[in-house]
Amino acid sequence: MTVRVQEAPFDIGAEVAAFARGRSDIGAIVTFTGIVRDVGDGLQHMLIEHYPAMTQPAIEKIEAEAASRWSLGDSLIIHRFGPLTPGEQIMMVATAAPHRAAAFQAAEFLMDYLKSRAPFWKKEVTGDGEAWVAAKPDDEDALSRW
Amino acid sequence: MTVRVQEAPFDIGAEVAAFARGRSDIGAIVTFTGIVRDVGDGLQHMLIEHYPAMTQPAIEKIEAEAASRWSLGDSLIIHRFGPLTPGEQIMMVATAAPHRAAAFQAAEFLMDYLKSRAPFWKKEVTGDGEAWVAAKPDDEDALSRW
Amino acid sequence: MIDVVYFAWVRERIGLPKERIKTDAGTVADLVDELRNREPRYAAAFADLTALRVAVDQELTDFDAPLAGAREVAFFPPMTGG
Amino acid sequence: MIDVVYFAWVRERIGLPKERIKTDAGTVADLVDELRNREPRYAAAFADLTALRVAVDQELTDFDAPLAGAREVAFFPPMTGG
Repeated sequence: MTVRVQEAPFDIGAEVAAFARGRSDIGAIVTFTGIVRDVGDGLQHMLIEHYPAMTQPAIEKIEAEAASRWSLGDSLIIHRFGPLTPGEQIMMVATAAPHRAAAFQAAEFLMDYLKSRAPFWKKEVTGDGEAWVAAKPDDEDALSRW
Repeated sequence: MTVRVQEAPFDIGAEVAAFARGRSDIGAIVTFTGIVRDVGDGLQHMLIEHYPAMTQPAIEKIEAEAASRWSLGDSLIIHRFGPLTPGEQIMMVATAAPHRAAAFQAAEFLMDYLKSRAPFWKKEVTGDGEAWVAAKPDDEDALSRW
Repeated sequence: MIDVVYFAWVRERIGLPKERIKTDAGTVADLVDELRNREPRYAAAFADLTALRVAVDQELTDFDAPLAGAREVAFFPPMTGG
Repeated sequence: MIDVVYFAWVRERIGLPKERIKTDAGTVADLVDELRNREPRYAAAFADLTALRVAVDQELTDFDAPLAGAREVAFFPPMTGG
């Protein structure tokens, strides 16, 4: 169980390879990677602000909750903060479990909780100015399925 | 949209890195990797047999079905055949989509269909002999949710 | 003439991966009946059709499927991919 | 004395990321009332509590939460991680 909150980029390929390496006790690995989308509205960069004193413990709590619900061989969460340009990777989660259903469900659970319960805020900067990204009602609703 | 059916190992890290590279139009990448589990019953290797004339077109059909159901930026399916030892990676799928729900759903759909509709058969070889892996009723049932 | 291919334990039970068969069978089920009557190893392989799946010309189908124009029929247990 | 921290547009609207406040507020809601009465920028930031979330000592909580023994209160909009 690993949580890393960092400003630096991460190497998705190297992370997944390291996560998968040498596992013969588990049958399934699921990963999710979030990327800064360029939706053609002139996004110059995205600024991710977070609450340093809270971020790491909040994510560890979410991860521990996932581990209590599913039989996980391991899990990994990396989340960046600071300025990011379109195409850059924002964050990733990886879950390892004996079977695919648990690996998928735990990864979706982690994503749903990170979206609405990890203390990050995103601001989009375009040529026209800047705006905070509003939370989506869908994201809050997604928690009710767990 | 890529399908590769191969005997050779693949490099999960390199595959994910290549799949993710240079994407700024999509916000979410989900990957699934299946691994030969060593459940402590003395598994020496797993033999995967397939139906060469059917495998590639059958998987391409499954992939096209996923592309028709979800807005996917891209998808990748790699499935191995031949002898594999515990800890080796059997197969992977990757999906790229604007949002996380579509990427997760498409990856789960692909896995459910690959389990029951792609022409592969697994045989486990232990010190005691060999046995074909039976299809699980759960795997067939999983298709009914789509 | 039609190519008949077998996979996994069906192949092992029948003892060969592929054979070319002269048949006038109208459907897959008719072909199965012909094969069952050949030898005990075929009867054993086709004893329980619920344990088998069939593809005609590399497309999954069912045992009622017609064979007119078909070039290849494959018999195998439920698939275990992924 | 309690540390009060602000994030995202709450921080921008109030104009500072953190301040130390002398207060006898019994709950988060009481503290919000004190802050609203200070200056219009606070009243603006706290105009709609349904648009805000609060953490006490780095734990998410609600506006009824007691402040006895608390060292840090954080106000921010709904989170947008992931």
